[in-house]
Amino acid sequence: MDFEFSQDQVMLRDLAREFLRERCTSAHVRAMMDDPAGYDRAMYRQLGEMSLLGLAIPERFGGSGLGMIEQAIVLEEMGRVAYPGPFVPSVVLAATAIQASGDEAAMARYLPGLASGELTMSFALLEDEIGWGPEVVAMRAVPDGDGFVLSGEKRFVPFGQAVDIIVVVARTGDAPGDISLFAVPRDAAGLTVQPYKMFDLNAKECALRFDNVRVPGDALIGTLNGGADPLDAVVQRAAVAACAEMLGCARTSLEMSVEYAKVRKQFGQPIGSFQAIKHKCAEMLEATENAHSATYYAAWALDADAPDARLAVSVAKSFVNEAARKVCGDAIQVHGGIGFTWEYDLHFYFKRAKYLEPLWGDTAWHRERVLDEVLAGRVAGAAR
Amino acid sequence: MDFEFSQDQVMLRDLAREFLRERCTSAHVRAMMDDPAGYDRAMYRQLGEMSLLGLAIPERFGGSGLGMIEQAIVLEEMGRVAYPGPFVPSVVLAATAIQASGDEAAMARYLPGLASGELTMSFALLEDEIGWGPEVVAMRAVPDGDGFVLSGEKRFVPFGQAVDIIVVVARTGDAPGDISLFAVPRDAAGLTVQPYKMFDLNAKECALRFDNVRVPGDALIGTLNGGADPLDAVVQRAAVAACAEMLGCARTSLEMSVEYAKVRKQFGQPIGSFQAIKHKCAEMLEATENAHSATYYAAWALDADAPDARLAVSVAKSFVNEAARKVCGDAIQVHGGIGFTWEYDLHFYFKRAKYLEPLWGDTAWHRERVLDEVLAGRVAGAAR
Amino acid sequence: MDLFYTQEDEEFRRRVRAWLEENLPKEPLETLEQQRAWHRAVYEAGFIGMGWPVEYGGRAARPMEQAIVGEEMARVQAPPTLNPLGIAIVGPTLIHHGTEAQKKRFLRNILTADEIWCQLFSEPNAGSDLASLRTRAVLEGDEFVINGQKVWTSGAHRADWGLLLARTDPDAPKHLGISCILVDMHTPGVEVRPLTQINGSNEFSEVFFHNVRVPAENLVGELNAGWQIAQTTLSYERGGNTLSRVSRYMAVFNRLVEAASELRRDGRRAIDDPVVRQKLGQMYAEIEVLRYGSLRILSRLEKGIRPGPESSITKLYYSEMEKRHYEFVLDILGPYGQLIEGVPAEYAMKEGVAYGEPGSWAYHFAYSRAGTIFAGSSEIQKNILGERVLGLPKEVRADRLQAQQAAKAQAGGEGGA
Amino acid sequence: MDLFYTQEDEEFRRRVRAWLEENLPKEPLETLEQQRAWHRAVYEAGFIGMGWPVEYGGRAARPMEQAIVGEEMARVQAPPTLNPLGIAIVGPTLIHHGTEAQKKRFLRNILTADEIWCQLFSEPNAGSDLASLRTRAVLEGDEFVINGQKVWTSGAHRADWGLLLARTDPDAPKHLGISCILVDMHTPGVEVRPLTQINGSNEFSEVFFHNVRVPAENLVGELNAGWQIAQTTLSYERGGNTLSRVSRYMAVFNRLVEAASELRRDGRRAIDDPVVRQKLGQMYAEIEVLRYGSLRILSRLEKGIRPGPESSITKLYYSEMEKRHYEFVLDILGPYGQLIEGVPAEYAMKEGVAYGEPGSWAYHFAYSRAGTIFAGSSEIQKNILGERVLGLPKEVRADRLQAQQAAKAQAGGEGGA
Repeated sequence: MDFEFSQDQVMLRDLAREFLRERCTSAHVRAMMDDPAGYDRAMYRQLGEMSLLGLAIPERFGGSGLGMIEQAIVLEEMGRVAYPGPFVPSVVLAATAIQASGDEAAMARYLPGLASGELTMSFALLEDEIGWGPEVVAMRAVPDGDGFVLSGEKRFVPFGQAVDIIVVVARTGDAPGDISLFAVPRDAAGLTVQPYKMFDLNAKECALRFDNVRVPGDALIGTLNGGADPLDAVVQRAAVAACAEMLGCARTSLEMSVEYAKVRKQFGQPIGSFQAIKHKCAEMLEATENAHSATYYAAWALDADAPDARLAVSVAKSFVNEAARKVCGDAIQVHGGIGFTWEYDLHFYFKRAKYLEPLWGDTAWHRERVLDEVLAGRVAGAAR
Repeated sequence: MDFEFSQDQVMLRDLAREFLRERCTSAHVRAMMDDPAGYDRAMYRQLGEMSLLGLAIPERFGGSGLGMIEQAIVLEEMGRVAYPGPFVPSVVLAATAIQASGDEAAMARYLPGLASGELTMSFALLEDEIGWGPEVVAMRAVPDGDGFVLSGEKRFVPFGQAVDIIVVVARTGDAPGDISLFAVPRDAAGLTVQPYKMFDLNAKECALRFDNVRVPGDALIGTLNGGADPLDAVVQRAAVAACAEMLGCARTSLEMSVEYAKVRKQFGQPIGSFQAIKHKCAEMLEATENAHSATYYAAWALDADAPDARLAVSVAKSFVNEAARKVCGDAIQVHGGIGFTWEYDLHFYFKRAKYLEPLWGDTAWHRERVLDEVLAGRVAGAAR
Repeated sequence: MDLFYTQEDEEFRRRVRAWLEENLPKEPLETLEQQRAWHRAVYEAGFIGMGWPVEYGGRAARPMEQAIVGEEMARVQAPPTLNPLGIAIVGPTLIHHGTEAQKKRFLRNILTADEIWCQLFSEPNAGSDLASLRTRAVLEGDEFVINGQKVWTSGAHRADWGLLLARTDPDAPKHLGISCILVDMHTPGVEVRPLTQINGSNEFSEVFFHNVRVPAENLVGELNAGWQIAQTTLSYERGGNTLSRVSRYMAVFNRLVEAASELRRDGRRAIDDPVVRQKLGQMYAEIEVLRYGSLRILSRLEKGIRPGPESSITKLYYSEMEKRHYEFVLDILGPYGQLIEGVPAEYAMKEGVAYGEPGSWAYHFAYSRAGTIFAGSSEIQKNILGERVLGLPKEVRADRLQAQQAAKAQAGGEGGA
Repeated sequence: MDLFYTQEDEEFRRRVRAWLEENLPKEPLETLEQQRAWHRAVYEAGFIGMGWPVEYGGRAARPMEQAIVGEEMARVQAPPTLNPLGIAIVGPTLIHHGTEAQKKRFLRNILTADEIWCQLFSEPNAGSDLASLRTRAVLEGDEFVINGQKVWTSGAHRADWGLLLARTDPDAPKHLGISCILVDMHTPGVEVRPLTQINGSNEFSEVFFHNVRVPAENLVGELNAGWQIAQTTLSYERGGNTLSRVSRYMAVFNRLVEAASELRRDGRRAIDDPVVRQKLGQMYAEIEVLRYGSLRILSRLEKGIRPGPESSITKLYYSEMEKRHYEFVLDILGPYGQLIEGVPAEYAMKEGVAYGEPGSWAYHFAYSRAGTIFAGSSEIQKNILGERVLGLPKEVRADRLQAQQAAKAQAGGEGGA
């Protein structure tokens, strides 16, 4: 039993932290808000050079063969600085889908590029309905010669306007679970990108309109109608990735609040000496530390394929959603007016955490799944 | 538009307050905990002599012909001292059922006694299932000659062990709403009383076991299968009555907390000067005052037959449930250890409020009804 | 207790509705000119400053009439009129504390919005602790010379005049050295810098004063009596205008119900999801309770009873409620609630809204975070309720101790315990 | 990070389980004798004081082993062993601060429960502000003479000995005049009066001291060093025993799920009501997070890292959580949750429970209100976290000001600011 990071993990954290602190400054984050791509390609490639992109990619495809814990460590650091870039869409969403598909050819084709940062990808699931299973997929991929034709609209595709290739989930059969994954180049004929503007200006999402987009047969990732399991794997890992990033947002919000409460004076004394502020900060600390435990337990459970892994993911997402909401929100209250200004960076974290909250299952969705798992008896082994 | 009590209402409040403060002392409340009847019959009759029992009973049956507002005023005062007695079962539940049945003979037979306090009654709805409509009633009343035979079990009958007559809701037909009301004397042959002990020792409830209890034809109140409307009226008024009593509990809890916070010293200063305590008291005040507005608006809406009366009842019960939970619970926290002792009276109010919370619809039940009413367009007229 | 509106009130409401049906602009008001025209129409209908005394251009209307106008305007989502601070804050201040000359000079122009006003109170280091403000006004001959900085000034960029709190006696205890002064915002040395908020809007500004010279006759009330004036002003219009807030919340709620009736989540319409329904039921109930509380205050106002510090209950309640409700909104709408541009019409709060403009769910979600900070934070409201309503003892606080020590030192160095 | 238990741990757990299968009492323990027998059996199995050094009767077991025993005991709802305060608080205090003679005299009897201990800390006027305690111990010759009153003493009615905090120097600043003394509860002048709680139970007592004479050799550590000793003691056993708490919560949760699967509400089983399911899902998730946090602390303990003030996070979290969860319990079970006697078996937490006895939902509901008050209220925990973990500045507080003034006065009456 060891809940502490290993030495390698601590080094990884420090590496990521140092790089991001230096490069992903407030000015950079602000510059990317107005940037159509929304990220700095050179900085992203550097992440690849530092082996931060391929952490969870097998060594034979150019990665480090590590896992979710290591990705969570890096994502927490990204949350701490509100890093803008296609890290999650590429190396969590798309890479997980490809790996979970078991499709060796697809792995060989895409993973090395994802690991190096030469290639960026995204993952297109949602259409009109909100949900995280195959049932939300109405868009059809119709066989056409040796390929497929896709028509319809995908929404909320992260960095869909900027990545090279999009893994699209499409319906290929009539049973509820009959979905398949297709790799579609962003510049495919018939594919129109409609960028959104979201509350978090660094959350670059878009709608993708498919008008008879034709893809060859080898665009299929995995087997026909075999998309449900990879989708499930994506949801599991994406939820934990969101937790890690929210945790980072909470940490920075807490730290900024504590620093501010130490120096800001009202009524002749630092506001941190007032119980209203002090106790709020204490609750923020409590929420943040518990969010840490929940996030990394879930990351470990996925890596270890623990019997309670699905439970742990839903425990984490439901808990960290609420914790980050509380911490990032209370940080504004602790700061008062200045925390409400654009010039001050606090809103980066508030917005990023809020952006991540509904994604890959909101609190209510995961609480329902927690109970599902418990009633099905899929709980932690030894302790029950 | 006048949200203030009229002069008559203020006098009524003062009358009830003075009487209850003097007679319903802490010692009395404690004595009644162990009393099998659970109330002082002489004190109850005095309430009748003071015209407090017949407030909502028509003048032609010995009452004052007033309404829910006046009952709420008295109930708030009862909540303030945690009065133990069959006021609600008799003059809210049973009297409402009888009046709403439209049965003049039953009114003439029962209401004068209820108004004077000579007669006490209760109302038996629940069986195994929790709910507040006809669908929870499984117990059958089977026609037998010129009378009916009842068999089954009723639960949570307030003061069922002590009152003279119980209005029993029984099933008399196969359609979901086919229920009827029967007046059953407590000493009827075949009727067994099983007193409960509840968390609030002054909440005298019991289970009633009916083994072929035979009642004559004139035990039927209202028409056969006509019980659904009176039941609905009972739920509406009982919910508001519960709000008023909870409001009283909250008021005393708040007052005791404020007084204690002024005198109790820790760290060399009154605890009420610490923000943790001061702000809690402020929130308790906020909750209590809003509970007042919600309770009396609903009481008025029932009396005035306002278009949003049902909505107002559900607004009030859902809101006051939460407010009283918060205020009475926080009062213990403000008091610290002493608030957790049996000798100190604070737990009277905490327990009474908790007892009332699930009755006649808990928070979730009423929130669902609020939305129902809103989607059906039954909202306050002018303001929408 | 009688919560029906009187026949007179109902009649008045019908008149307001009829007027609105006829006069409500069909298109959004885009230019200042259009806004001025709308303002003037509303003014001429008698719906602005209607509670003011007749001699100053008002109609001495009852609080209920004012509330009905507010409610009806909000119900049809009428465009705001101009000069809200002038009408709600500055006008009443001048009516109570101004000289006859000041009243003549300013009041009518406030009502007509020919001169637009802002309020110059908060400073970077004087937020919750407003009395520690540092902007100085030094009397030189028949002029005040003003230096300092204000912040969170709403509408400063289009204001002609400002109601300023400034320190005029730096040696007095902090509440006693403050004066209330009228400042022409076009005076040389006044600089307005817009301040952008986290939702991208910039209705607030910072205002800088560099040797701004203001005639001494612009002093309101006595010298160094500004704190008292500000306090009465701040409490002057409390409570009576909450019904229009209720109407605004109801309009948002209704739009949310429409969106939730369209939006599918997990295989059903959001409106059919019991967990979503709980949130909607709670929202409506809580808004209704605000309405009940507003009616309660209003019925006291009708009897001439002005609300005291207990009006902090209303502010505390609605600002915290708004925060809770916009979290519900974003819960229910999921990622759609965070879209500013590109949001499908059926889920939009309002269509065609750009980042930084009111009308998106997220804009108002962000704004709900400000409500518990501005105009007295929730912490300040709770202090007021705890100390001034419940009578709880005051905090042991550094500034009070300093004041005590200073007083003691001044009384002569007798020393000791 | 590796959250699997080691093989060694798994093996140890199997042994504990096997032992429990064989030795767990089949019937409730009703007499003190039966309880003593159970205690002795557990002790002889090596499961009591297992973390203590071998020379004092312990086994120097790893924190993980202790946690596993706690977890397994709770899992099967084993009856509690005796002398919990002796083992958790007094023993460790003596091991760290006692004289060799004290260790020899007391430690073994603590482990065997031949002498049962209580803790005499809180007073009516010293709750959160424990250091303001007033019980006096005056050294007269070779005896302390003790006068005063304690409150909230758990298990005092059956205690043979008590660990007392008393004031031995009334002139010193309040934290510096306190000593830690061992008191034979059978000494003349010690009077124990049971205190009934709001759930009808009376596991706590008031303890009165009237000229109670105690040998001076019963002083623990230095004279007037009692505050420091109490602080280290209070933090000594934190964190490592939370897993048994998790097991207890899980047992309650499982029973609640059973009851909710039987109970019908509004036409369906409670367990099928989405709103109830949200509450159950939240409860389970929050208990799991406590488990994760406990494992995190435990893994630090395994490395020899003792938790510092951040262990207040655990106390704050589980006590507030318990309050929330029992509200959920009563929400879900409706009026059935408030029945103490007469509750149908299918909805009962435990059958045949009388008012004042553990085992009804309402008993534990009430108890959940105490958790945020006792053993350092939530307010105190937040102060600790704010000041000692986050480093926020201390409050301006009357007792501190008095201490400062006293110090200043003592330094000589130089007076002035």
